[in-house]
Amino acid sequence: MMMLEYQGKQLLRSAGVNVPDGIVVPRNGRAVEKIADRVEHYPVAVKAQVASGSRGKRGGVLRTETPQAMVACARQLFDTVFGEERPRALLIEPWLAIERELYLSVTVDGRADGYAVIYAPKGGIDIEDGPPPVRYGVGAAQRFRAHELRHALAGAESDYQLREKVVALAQRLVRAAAAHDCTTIEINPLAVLAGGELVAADAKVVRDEWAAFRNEQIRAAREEAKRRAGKLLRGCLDMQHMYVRLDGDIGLISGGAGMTMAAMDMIAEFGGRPACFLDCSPGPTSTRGYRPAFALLDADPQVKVILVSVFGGGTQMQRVANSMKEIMRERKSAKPVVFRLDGTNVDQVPAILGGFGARNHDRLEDAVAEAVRLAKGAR
Amino acid sequence: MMMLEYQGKQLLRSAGVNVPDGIVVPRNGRAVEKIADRVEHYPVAVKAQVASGSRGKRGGVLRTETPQAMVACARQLFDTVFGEERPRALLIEPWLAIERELYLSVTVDGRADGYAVIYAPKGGIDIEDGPPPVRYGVGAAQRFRAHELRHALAGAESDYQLREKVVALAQRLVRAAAAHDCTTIEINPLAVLAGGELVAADAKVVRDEWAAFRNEQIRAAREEAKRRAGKLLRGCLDMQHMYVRLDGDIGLISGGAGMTMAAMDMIAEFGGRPACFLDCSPGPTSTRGYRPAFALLDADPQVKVILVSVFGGGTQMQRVANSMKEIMRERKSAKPVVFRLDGTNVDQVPAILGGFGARNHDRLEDAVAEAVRLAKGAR
Amino acid sequence: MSILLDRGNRVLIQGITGHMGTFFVEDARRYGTQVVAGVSPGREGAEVGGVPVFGSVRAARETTGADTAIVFVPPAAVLGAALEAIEGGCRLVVATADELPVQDAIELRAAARAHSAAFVGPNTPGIISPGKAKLGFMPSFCYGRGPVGVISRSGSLSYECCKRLTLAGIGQSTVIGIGGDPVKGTTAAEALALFHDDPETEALLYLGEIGGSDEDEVAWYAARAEAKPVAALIVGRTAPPGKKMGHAAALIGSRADGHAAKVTLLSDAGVAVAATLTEVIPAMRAALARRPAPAAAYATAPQRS
Amino acid sequence: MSILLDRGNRVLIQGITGHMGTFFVEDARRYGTQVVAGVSPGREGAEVGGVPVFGSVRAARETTGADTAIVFVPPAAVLGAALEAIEGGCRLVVATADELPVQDAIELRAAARAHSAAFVGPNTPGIISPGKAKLGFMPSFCYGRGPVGVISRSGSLSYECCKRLTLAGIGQSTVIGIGGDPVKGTTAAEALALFHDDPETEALLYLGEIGGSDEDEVAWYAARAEAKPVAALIVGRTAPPGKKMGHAAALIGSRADGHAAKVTLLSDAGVAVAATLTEVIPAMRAALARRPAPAAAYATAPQRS
Repeated sequence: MMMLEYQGKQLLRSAGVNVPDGIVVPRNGRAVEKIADRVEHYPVAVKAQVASGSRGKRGGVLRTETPQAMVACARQLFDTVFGEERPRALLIEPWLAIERELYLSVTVDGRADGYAVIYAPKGGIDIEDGPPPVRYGVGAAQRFRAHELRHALAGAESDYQLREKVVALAQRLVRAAAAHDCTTIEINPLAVLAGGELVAADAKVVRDEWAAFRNEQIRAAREEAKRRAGKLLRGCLDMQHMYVRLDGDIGLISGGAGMTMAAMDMIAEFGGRPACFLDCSPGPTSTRGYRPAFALLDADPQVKVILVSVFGGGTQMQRVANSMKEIMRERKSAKPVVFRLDGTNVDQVPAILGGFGARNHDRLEDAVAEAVRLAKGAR
Repeated sequence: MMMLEYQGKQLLRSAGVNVPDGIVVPRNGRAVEKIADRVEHYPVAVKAQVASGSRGKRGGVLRTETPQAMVACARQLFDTVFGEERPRALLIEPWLAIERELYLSVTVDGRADGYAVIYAPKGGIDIEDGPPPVRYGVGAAQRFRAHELRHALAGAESDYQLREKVVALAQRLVRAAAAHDCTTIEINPLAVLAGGELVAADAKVVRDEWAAFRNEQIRAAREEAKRRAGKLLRGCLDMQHMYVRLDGDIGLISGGAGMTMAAMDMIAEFGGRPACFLDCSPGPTSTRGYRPAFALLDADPQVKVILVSVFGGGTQMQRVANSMKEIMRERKSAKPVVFRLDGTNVDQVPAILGGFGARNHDRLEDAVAEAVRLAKGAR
Repeated sequence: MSILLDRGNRVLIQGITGHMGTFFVEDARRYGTQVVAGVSPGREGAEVGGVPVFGSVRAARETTGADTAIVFVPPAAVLGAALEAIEGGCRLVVATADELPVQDAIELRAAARAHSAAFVGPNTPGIISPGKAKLGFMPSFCYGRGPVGVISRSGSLSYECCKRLTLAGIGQSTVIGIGGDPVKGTTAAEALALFHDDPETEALLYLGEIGGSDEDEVAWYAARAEAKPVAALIVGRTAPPGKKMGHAAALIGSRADGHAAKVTLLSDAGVAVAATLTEVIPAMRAALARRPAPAAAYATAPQRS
Repeated sequence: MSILLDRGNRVLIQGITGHMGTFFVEDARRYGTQVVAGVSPGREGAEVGGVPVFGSVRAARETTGADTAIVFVPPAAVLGAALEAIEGGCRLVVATADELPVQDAIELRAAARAHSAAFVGPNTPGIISPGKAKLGFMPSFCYGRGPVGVISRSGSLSYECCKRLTLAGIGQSTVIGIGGDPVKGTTAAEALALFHDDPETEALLYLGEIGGSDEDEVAWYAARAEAKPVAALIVGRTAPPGKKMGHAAALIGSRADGHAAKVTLLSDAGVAVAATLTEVIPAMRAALARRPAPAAAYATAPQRS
């Protein structure tokens, strides 16, 4: 779960990291008017608070010199759509006199058996576009060793005083990441000011949603994300379904992340276009679990046909088939549904589906082909 | 640094621990009037927020049934002095229907090489007054093992479902203590509600002030403590002096915790009474460092005589002596000062003190005897 | 032979009194797994399907000689239960839970390494050595005994692929679900090393996806001269960048995370790569066709099913 | 003999280019300590008072054979520096810093145990073996070589007491400041064990205070039949309960933390207890009077100063 910049900076500040002294302006007409009273020094940066990346390239950060210009910028940014979202807030910060921009991040990395610290002596750009950064595999947070990072940085950063500051900051970030269940803390750019002071000019903090049981902020953020979602999507999120909307017309109700992607890929291979990634396996594989998935896809005008693809292990397929029977009976939508159920107790499935006039496809290929055919017919 | 109950509960809540849904009322005349609007259900507990212990025994928690009674209680508590302090705030919580009271704490314990978990099946009282509690030595937080605590609890707690909840909660507390640099998290009582749910009915959280560099809350709390202190004491706290006021008349300016206590004890042994524990060694041992100590004790009418007792290792005593010379020259107070400086370069000290008519005592005994004599004369 | 799991493992179930644990007792035993003990603190002395329940791993091991554990407890309790099993001397510990905080996975991996235990999970259906034993909730009928070692980041996908293998007459030595999380108890590299040393395993099938770095390890192995032949399927060709596709690790965050980059990487290393599910069997056959003659490959004759 | 430190230790100074480090080079060398290297990252190649500066403990050890470290860096950097020394193979590491977060002390203690290194600190002046070497900032003139091992929770108090001992003609084998924090690199119990095995040490002086549990360990040792005689001073008789007296551990939180309880505990264990500073020398003489005859106590004759 990605935090907005200002939230990430609050977390960094709480961990003793220097961040600019910013003002958060929530999305609210009256607030914009009042910003000017709270800003004492210009120029300032007016920054759109959005979760989607490459905000800078899209004009989401504006420099303004006067109160009037700032209010105009704020209005403009609130009205701009970045990716798929309007800014939920603005962050107004003093414009930093940056001497140098660095890149520093701490992220969970399987190769490191835990965290890795990534450093590049040139920040402010996409890290992939520069030369390979320094990577120090930490492992568990308490395995961070200042001298190991120092050694790793020796070739990339010749300013030893700066290097020591980076080591101290990285140590703090690793500790904060573990303490607050963050999977990534990225500071890009990490600004070096004239006095040598390091300031986090931007912050991208991603938190581990599975730590919600022991972290109230994460729990609240998950609830907030549900709250922001439309009613239909919220129904799915309440069932722990994983949903990513795509631009096709074949709605996919599936189980298991890999299997869902495999079905998406096969739809494309057969000339169709998936409307979503929708993995229903984390929630209850029951009528209660699948009902919101149908509600969401039935209501989505982009979806022309629904493909149900579930291969169950712990999930017993006769139960899934019975849920489908129940849902089909109560369902209002006339969108065609194609079934491919397989796995534990699949031998009982054809009879159950047959009971309401549906047919189970033995092979995923057949089901996908049918769905693609129906979707084309519906266009 | 002890947090107030409501602050401690905020920390617990952030770590996924159940706490009552309370309302914090700051010390502010108008706020008391408005409390009633925010309380929906009665009875409630009105709890004075003070750092000193045994609040319950001193009437700092009141149960009220009506809005009128609550406002009256709030006014009464704000006007009460607990130990040496008036409540900084009140916490108003729903009155819990407690089925059982437990004791659970996590604290730094040298014997455990880190944290220890303490559990008693009967809470709500001073843990020392009951039978010996269960103690599980954890060590470093990541060394917490659920099965080890479970094993330790087996004899003391027969309800296995409750035991499992205590294990899960203790795990969360140990993790939170390490993540937030707490040296103690004590929940007493830990309430068991009718449904078996555990709720932290009280919370005593002590934080490690030396972690201020990596924890903004601790840094801010230290600043706040300085802010609340009077101007003179603040001068000492700014120099990192450690000060505890006592009820005697011999002001002690000393270096080193153990040596300061030794001097206090010797003052008492010689028939005098120390006015304070004042250890100036953590700050600069220079004029700048000692000046606020003199300012504090000179201004304290209870202090009749000042005893300067410093035994320096890394501290070079000719520098301390020169600082004394400078301070004595600029000082307005006529309170007598007795010196006993010893340690590195002490051979240069007598000449420097003699330069302004003072005398250095070779032995602490002589200096203490002199200070006690002067204090008695001043009465 | 097989890896990690065979008829010899003596299995204890942590959380045996729960829904999953109770189901597993019957299902696993039906498959031939030796289920010897359950652990459920406070329920010691009970029985589940004839299996004795203990209050701790230690008690279970002392009485039954259990040496293998499978953990069926809620996510918040997995760390404690799995540490108890790892540090209590179990040589193989499987934790199927998804929704495990990555911090906890990091701790478990470190503990397993420190105790030289094999830890499989989280976010996995488990491990099965067809015809011998299963330790997880995969559908038994999909599997058949044979020469292919299967490593999968995804549960259902492994059922689908193994069913296809079995229907095509290609059996499996062991199928290990390494899971979809970024920090794994057993990594692809470690599973490959185990299969490499297993005489029954003649070729490998790796089921991967976008995101993460496991595919680097597979390519690194496959490029070695002495490697056993490897086939692979990478899913997520149609996944958009920057979105988490269910699994925590299935996210295209950099160019190397993408489907095309992974397919190229593996192909260049000599892996027979299936870009979609329909190509899995052809790719597997291509890999099997490359295996050396058994006599040249092994000092001792491998057992075949 | 002595404990932990003698003329043989080859000392490196972490933070040698700082104020404390620079002072220590001269002061310690004057006392006879072998100061062979300094570490100050980025300053490698420099010299401080003729001592070569290296960028890492590893480089310093490889070039100079340093086996002992003293850490003079700011509190936030102590954890990193001391871990580097402990894990880099130093057998003795002293960190004098006060203001070290207790979390960091916990980690350092665990690391020292894991690497069988002696760690002394935090919040201590260090350790001195009079007439041989000093590793800390205690005032040298207070100490004389002799048969008493001194363990102190407090710095200045140990200077005061050792000066009294020396003036009374009672020398010290080693004086170790275990520090005033609750979690210690070397505990009273560990220091006692070292002194117990040191033939030069014939009796012990323990300088304790209110709060904490170190005095329990001293009592436990002193009560043993084979214990060397122990004298002790406990300060804080006039300290009020519930207030931290400078040291993090010096706080009366329970009855056992108080002065009277500790004096009783130690007296009951046979310790010659001084309730205040004026009684230290008599208590020490009482303890020394109880020591067994040297011939019976040691296989080899102890060296005396």
